[in-house]
Amino acid sequence: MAEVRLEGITKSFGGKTAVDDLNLTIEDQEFLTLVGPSGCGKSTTLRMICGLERATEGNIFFDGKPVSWLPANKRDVSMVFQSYALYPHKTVRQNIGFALKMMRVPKATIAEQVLQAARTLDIEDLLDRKPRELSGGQRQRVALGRAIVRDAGAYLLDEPLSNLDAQLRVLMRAEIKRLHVDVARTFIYVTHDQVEAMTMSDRIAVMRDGVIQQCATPEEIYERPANRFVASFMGSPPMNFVTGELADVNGVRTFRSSALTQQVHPDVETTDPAVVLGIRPEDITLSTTPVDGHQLGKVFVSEPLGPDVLVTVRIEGELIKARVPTPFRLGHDSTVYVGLNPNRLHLFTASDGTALHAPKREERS
Amino acid sequence: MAEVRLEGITKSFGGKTAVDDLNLTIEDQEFLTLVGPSGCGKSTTLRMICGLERATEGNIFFDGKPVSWLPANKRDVSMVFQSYALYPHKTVRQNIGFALKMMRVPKATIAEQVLQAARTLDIEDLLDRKPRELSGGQRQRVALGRAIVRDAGAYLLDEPLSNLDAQLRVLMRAEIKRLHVDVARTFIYVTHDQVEAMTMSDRIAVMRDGVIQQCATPEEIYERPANRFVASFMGSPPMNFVTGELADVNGVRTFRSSALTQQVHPDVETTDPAVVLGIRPEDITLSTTPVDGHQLGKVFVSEPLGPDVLVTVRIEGELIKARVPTPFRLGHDSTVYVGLNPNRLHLFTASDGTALHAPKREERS
Amino acid sequence: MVALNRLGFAERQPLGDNAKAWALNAPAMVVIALLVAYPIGYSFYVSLQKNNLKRPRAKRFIGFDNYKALLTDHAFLSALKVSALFVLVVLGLTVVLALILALVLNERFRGRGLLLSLALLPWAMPGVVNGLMWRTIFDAKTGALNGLLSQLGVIDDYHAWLTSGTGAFLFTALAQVWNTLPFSVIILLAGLSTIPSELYDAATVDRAGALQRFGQVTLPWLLHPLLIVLILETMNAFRAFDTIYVLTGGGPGDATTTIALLDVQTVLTFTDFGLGSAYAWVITAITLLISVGYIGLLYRKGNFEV
Amino acid sequence: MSTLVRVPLRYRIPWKKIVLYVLAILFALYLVLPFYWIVAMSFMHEVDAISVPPHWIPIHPTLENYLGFIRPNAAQELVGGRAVSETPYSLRNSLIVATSTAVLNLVLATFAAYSFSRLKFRGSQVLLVLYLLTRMVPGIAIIIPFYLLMRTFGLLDTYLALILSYTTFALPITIWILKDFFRSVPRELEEAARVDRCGWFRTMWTVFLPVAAPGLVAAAVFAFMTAWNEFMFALFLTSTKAAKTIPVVAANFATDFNTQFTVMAAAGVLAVVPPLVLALLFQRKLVQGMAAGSVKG
Amino acid sequence: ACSNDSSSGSGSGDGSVKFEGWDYEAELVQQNLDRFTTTSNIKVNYTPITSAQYVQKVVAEFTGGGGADALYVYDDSLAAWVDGEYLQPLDGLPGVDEVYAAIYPGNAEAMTYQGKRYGLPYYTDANCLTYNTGILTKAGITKPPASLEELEAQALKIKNAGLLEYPIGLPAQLSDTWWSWVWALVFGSGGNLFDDQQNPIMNTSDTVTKDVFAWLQQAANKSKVIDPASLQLLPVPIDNAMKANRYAYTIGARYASRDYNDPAKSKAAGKIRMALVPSLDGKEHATVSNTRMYGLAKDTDVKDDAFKLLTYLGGYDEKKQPYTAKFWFLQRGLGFAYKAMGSDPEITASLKKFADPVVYQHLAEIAKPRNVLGVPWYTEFETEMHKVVQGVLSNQTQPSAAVDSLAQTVETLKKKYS
Ligand SMILES: Nc1ncnc2c1ncn2[C@@H]1O[C@H](COP(=O)(O)OP(=O)(O)OP(=O)(O)O)[C@@H](O)[C@H]1O
Ligand SMILES: Nc1ncnc2c1ncn2[C@@H]1O[C@H](COP(=O)(O)OP(=O)(O)OP(=O)(O)O)[C@@H](O)[C@H]1O
Ligand SMILES: [Mg+2]
Ligand SMILES: [Mg+2]
Repeated sequence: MAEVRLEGITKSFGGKTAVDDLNLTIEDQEFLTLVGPSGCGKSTTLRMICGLERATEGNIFFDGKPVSWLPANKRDVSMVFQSYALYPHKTVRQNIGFALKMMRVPKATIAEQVLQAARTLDIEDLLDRKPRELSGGQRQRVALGRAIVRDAGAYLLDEPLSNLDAQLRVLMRAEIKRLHVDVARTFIYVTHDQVEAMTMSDRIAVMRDGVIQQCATPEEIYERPANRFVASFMGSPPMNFVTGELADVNGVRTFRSSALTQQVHPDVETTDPAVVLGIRPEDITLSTTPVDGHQLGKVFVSEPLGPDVLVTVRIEGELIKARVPTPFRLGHDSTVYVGLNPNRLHLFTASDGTALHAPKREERS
Repeated sequence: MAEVRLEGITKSFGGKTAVDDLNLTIEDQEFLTLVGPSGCGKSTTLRMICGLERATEGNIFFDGKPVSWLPANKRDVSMVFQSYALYPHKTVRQNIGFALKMMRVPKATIAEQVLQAARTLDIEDLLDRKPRELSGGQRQRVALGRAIVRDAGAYLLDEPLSNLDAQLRVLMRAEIKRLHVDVARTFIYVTHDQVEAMTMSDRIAVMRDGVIQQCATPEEIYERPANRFVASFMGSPPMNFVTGELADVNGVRTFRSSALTQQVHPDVETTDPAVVLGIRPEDITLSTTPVDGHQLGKVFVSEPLGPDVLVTVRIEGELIKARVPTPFRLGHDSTVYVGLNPNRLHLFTASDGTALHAPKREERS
Repeated sequence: MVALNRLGFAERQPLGDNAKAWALNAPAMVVIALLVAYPIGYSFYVSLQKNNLKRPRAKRFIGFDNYKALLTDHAFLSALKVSALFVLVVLGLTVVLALILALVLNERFRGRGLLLSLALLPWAMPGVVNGLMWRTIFDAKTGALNGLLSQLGVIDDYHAWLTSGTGAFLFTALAQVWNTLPFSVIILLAGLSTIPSELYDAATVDRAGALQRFGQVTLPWLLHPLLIVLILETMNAFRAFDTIYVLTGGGPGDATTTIALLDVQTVLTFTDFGLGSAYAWVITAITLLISVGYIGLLYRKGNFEV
Repeated sequence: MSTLVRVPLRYRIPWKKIVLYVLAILFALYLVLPFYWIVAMSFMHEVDAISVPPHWIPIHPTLENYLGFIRPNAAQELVGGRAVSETPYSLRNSLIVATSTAVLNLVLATFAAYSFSRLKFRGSQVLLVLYLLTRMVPGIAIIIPFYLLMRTFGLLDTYLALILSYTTFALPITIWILKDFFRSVPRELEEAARVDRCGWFRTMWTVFLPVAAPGLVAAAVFAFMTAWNEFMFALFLTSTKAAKTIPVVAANFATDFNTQFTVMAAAGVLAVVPPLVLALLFQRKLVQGMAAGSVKG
Repeated sequence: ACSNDSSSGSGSGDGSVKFEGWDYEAELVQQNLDRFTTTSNIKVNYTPITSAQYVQKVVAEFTGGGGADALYVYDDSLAAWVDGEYLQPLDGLPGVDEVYAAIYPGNAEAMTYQGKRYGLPYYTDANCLTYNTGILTKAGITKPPASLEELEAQALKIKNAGLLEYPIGLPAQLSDTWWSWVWALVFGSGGNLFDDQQNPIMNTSDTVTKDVFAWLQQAANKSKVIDPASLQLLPVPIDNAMKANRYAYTIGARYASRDYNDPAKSKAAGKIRMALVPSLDGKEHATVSNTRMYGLAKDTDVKDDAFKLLTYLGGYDEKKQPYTAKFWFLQRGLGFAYKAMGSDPEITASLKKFADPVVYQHLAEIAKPRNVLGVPWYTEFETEMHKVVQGVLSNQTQPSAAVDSLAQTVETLKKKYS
């Protein structure tokens, strides 16, 4: 369809603000992913776009036209509800085909499209069951099927894959992506799965407490988080943070804390020297032998993650997590030397966490 | 409590078998994770253990005593329902405290424990709301709180973290693990998150179509999958499979297919030479220069996954996925040389997918 | 979004909840207003009159004199007492029995459909047949109850069950309960069927026994159906007329003369429309008061959304 | 786990089933016994019906009481000869009136009840009580003005008069019943339907009402029964077999002089058959359960 | 005359006569009316109304302005309906004087209000003592009692013989029909409750009421010959009990004997006889009668035709015969107001099947109507009286207190209606 524009959208539930002065434009045919902690207002935002909830303040525009007063059934959007909202009295077939039926699509076409969708979702043999006879994941797939089977101006998907196994999720992800390409419509997607967010989106909007913290491409979000919250939110295991101060040591701009001393990019400017250093676990290298510029630490615990190992290292009382390739064989209290990739450091003000310097995207050696 | 033993448990829903002749013993204080594709019978199994569903056949024993006829409220198990099943007429506080109230715990203790649980779950300020006024993730946390606040002989958790963001999920995982250690009871856990399954469990049971495929420690499952299904199911992105045959080439046991020729472990024995070779993406290395034993391929597509890149390589018509560290800069159709880690190859019969040789757990070089 | 554009939608504010609500209520309100507003107003007006059809020419407006007279009207006060007791007994029995029966019917067992239909039976029977039935059952000379009990050896002789005040009262109440049971059962049963079964699952896992499940899950969900049952059954018990009239005619003496009986007698037998309407309005006021009480007690508690 | 498993429970006595069946049987007896007496009487000759001790099973069973309804001339000798001939018509009338009342009621009440269950508006509680109020004024007080009203509309002795009056009686309670059941339909369902491009009416018709079926059936049964056995208004508003309902006709079997017990009993038995058949047809809906499996959370 | 448009006025609009009655034998009524229509060419639109609600519905119709042209009238309702201006007097219309001259004075009195005549007789009945000769014979009793004392003694004899626990049954459940047997007992002993100015005399000049009450109390509580179950018995159950040989005596309408003696309906068929109502002294005898009549609506548009119908039903036909009255007696044994009919052989032949024509005739002659039917408070009084009598029967009220309370009630009611 359509560009979806939210202007100063605020939604309060009896005094509690769920979404706060949200401004966001989702381009035509864009795939935007909304992420954020539980309860930050993602579903509420979708519901407002959809027309199920009326914004307390602000306006919503589709293609520049205000739709605030347009009821959901006239908005031409399709939605997967976080809670599925399947029609309990209808079979899976009828559930999926319902919207098509409402759009007066010929019966034969409906049957075909429903079958097609069901095949995609691998629920072909469940078509004649009622929702209560399905497993959780099967229900979720029906909900997804209901949304994707039809043609709509915008597709709003609220955690549509959360109850599926990894395999299926990968497949479904691909299907959704394919649909996005095929129909060339606007997609707004909510997920808690970072891989999903990173791989599928044109842009990611990170929300917190009803406020958008950053809205940018996946790379940008990952590489240049706008603030400490975004930095900590994206990436799993999350970024390490060390509080310290910025100083010039021997003419070299240096970050100093009780645990770490680390050269930083000379361009970083700040009035307040109190800063926080951020470094992602995968940007840390561990070696058993001393390396120049590496800090001495002790292994605290290591957790295998399949292909990698997550090693928590204690450096002077600070705990730092590093993600290193399997195998990693050092036990508790073994000595390691910790190196931070200087090109991938992040600095934030200690006061409000704003990024001081979003380092250019540089290659790890 | 208690060792939970399932003996020949079968559950049919009007002709359709959801769980098929399941035999499983969960040791006292064990943390067992059930995984499997959507609809494979995980929830049904939990519900039977819990006493909400009566097995069509077979018996369930707690500590060696049959409980098939014991109603759920006498079984002393606690459960997180996949669908939450919150009491809509009760506040969050009452929801969480309900089981305690039923157990006649003094009011003050209840209040305290509920508060404690709510703090753990970060839903302290929602205690006086009704479920209706919560976001999806908040509801899920209430459901979790309801289960963990009480003391029970066994804890059954059905995808308790599926709707939480990554951060919170990590925290909650830790809390659940801590609870497991603290109360020293049996935990049966269902999840679709492999990290969860791998990191939390003492053992993992992989189900498919109501049948347990393998029940073993996470390492074993990952390293020595009992069959092709388990191998493909665990690990994301999944293992690559190449169909071919086993032959002795120059006295060396070799796997051969149109695309690949690969030396394998000499001990592998099979009557039928038709086999499938499995290799995990992270066990593949790519290089731009020819290496001995590596096969020539072309980059098909590469997807960034944050710290890694998933590269799909085409070798003679076969598509193979490799997971390599960021950065990976080759574009479509670039030539690469693909190397498989010979110690981490998996072989399965082509006929029924049984593992031919579960290679010893060996280190990657 | 083609369709959307074609609509050329302007910013048009749809109806607010208030307007929508009134619009939705309009049909019902119109029908009710059209049909009962006049009769109700008229009857209130009549209640302010001296208006006995036997003396049409003596008709005049007397304000609240009819009501004032009630305060000292011995028949009225005694009827009020009888009615209150009757309501209490009938309501109590009906609610308890209906609840149990509804709970039974909410389970799966062989013959449930049959029992459900049977539960509707008393409702389907025309009043006169019903009256005849009770009369022939309680009859002192040829009654079925006497027959049954004496054949069972419980009694030696045929009893006249309705000749003592208490007997008459209790047996009438029993017959009334039989008659009003179906309504309550249906409402409560339908109420029960709205309770998601997973809540019972959750409660069972939370170690709630059957009784606690009832108290903690069933009851809160049933509060509103129960409210309806309470209101309607109170109303019915206050207006109970047919059964009492047929069985005892209000006797012996005044033992079963309820206010409704008195009202019907006043209007239809004595043709005193003025006084009769006043009685009716007193009944209305009392039931309204009680209903508002119930509402105050239960409405909010049961008012949750799923 | 201390409370767990004290006895081997392999062959537990199914107490729940036992209690259930005992209760079911007791209730069935309580409900049926009085009625059984009517049924028995309807197959007896007048003399046997009043014999002492009573014959629980008709000793000289006869169909005469019923046959009269089919061949009215045979009923000449009876007290309610005309009533006998009117009985089949009155059954038809009752069925039409009761069904129409139920339908009309459902339609009107659905709108109103929806507003109470879904919309927040000023004065909703007052309006609810007001509805009740209209129902609280005893019929005896309004029957005469009601009669006059119907006369003015020229509706005496028509179905419409009865349908309208019963609708007004049943409507307030129907609204109360429905509002309650509507509340238990998850809002999300309605929302899903809206997203699936249904307008309000469509949503109601295709999603909302089917899910609320138990409530609708309960309300319909209520309205139907209200109309089915109402006597007083039917008596006043009708006078011929064109609109007389079964309660009015059944009353004709009793006069000051005599009561034709057995024929009245037969009429009574006939009168309960249609509602019971309907009940049997709809009972599944009534107990179907509402929204199982539809929403998570 | 389609009833659907009955709203258009009091008449049916098409010239037919709208005729209403309670639903006694509606089919027979219709037959009889059909005969009238064939002979007179006047169409009659007949609507039977459930007897229990007859009065109410007629009231509603007249209040609403849609009453019938001709209709049945209870003697109890006459005054109210005249005052309500539903009915018009028949004085001066052809044949009315003739009819009034031919009927028993009691019936004529009952149809007259404030000096005007309002009805032609439909039927009438008088109360009698009904007894079961079968039981009496078994107890060795050959003659029915003449006095109340005798009645009690005979009953006691039956009781002592173990034939019946309670030989006397009376319909004493509250209802809104009148208790004829109380009036019959009072009138039977020559008493009355009221004087001609409708002043209560039961507690002053006339002691009969009190004595009758005393007898009732004694028979119910001392000798226990009156069935205590009477308090829950309406006339119909009493009839059933009589038919089932469960009572030896009752006091009620003569009419009932026909049913009692019908072998198709009664096990006591052939054994039931009627006698004069026993009195205190056993010598003086009288009884109470009721009269049901055909009335003419005040606002009728078809007065002539309606009156022709009235005449057909309640008056003489061309052959100077009360055709319909005779029809009713022969068909159903309804009592007649015409003195002459008592000697009609056809009638006596039919009568013999269930009663002694002499006694039957005698009762009609000595019967008088209640003299308070014209007061507006009569119904209230009657209702109150039932409760008082229940009190007497159940030994909760003493006879003197009972009569005092009755008088008191009258005063209160009079005040209320003043
Ligand atoms: N009431 C029922 N009637 C019929 N089939 C049912 C019923 N409940 C479950 N099933 C079927 O049984 C199988 C197992 O269901 P179950 O809920 O145990 O799956 P699951 O492993 O928990 O899946 P998921 O991960 O999707 O929750 C599914 O195929 C489901 O369709
Ligand atoms: N009806 C309501 N009444 C009050 N508060 C509400 C209501 N609905 C949502 N909220 C609150 O608004 C906030 C945003 O809710 P929303 O459902 O949009 O969260 P979300 O971002 O979708 O979270 P999740 O990932 O857990 O689904 C939450 O804090 C929630 O508690
Ligand atoms: Mg959400
Ligand atoms: Mg599941």
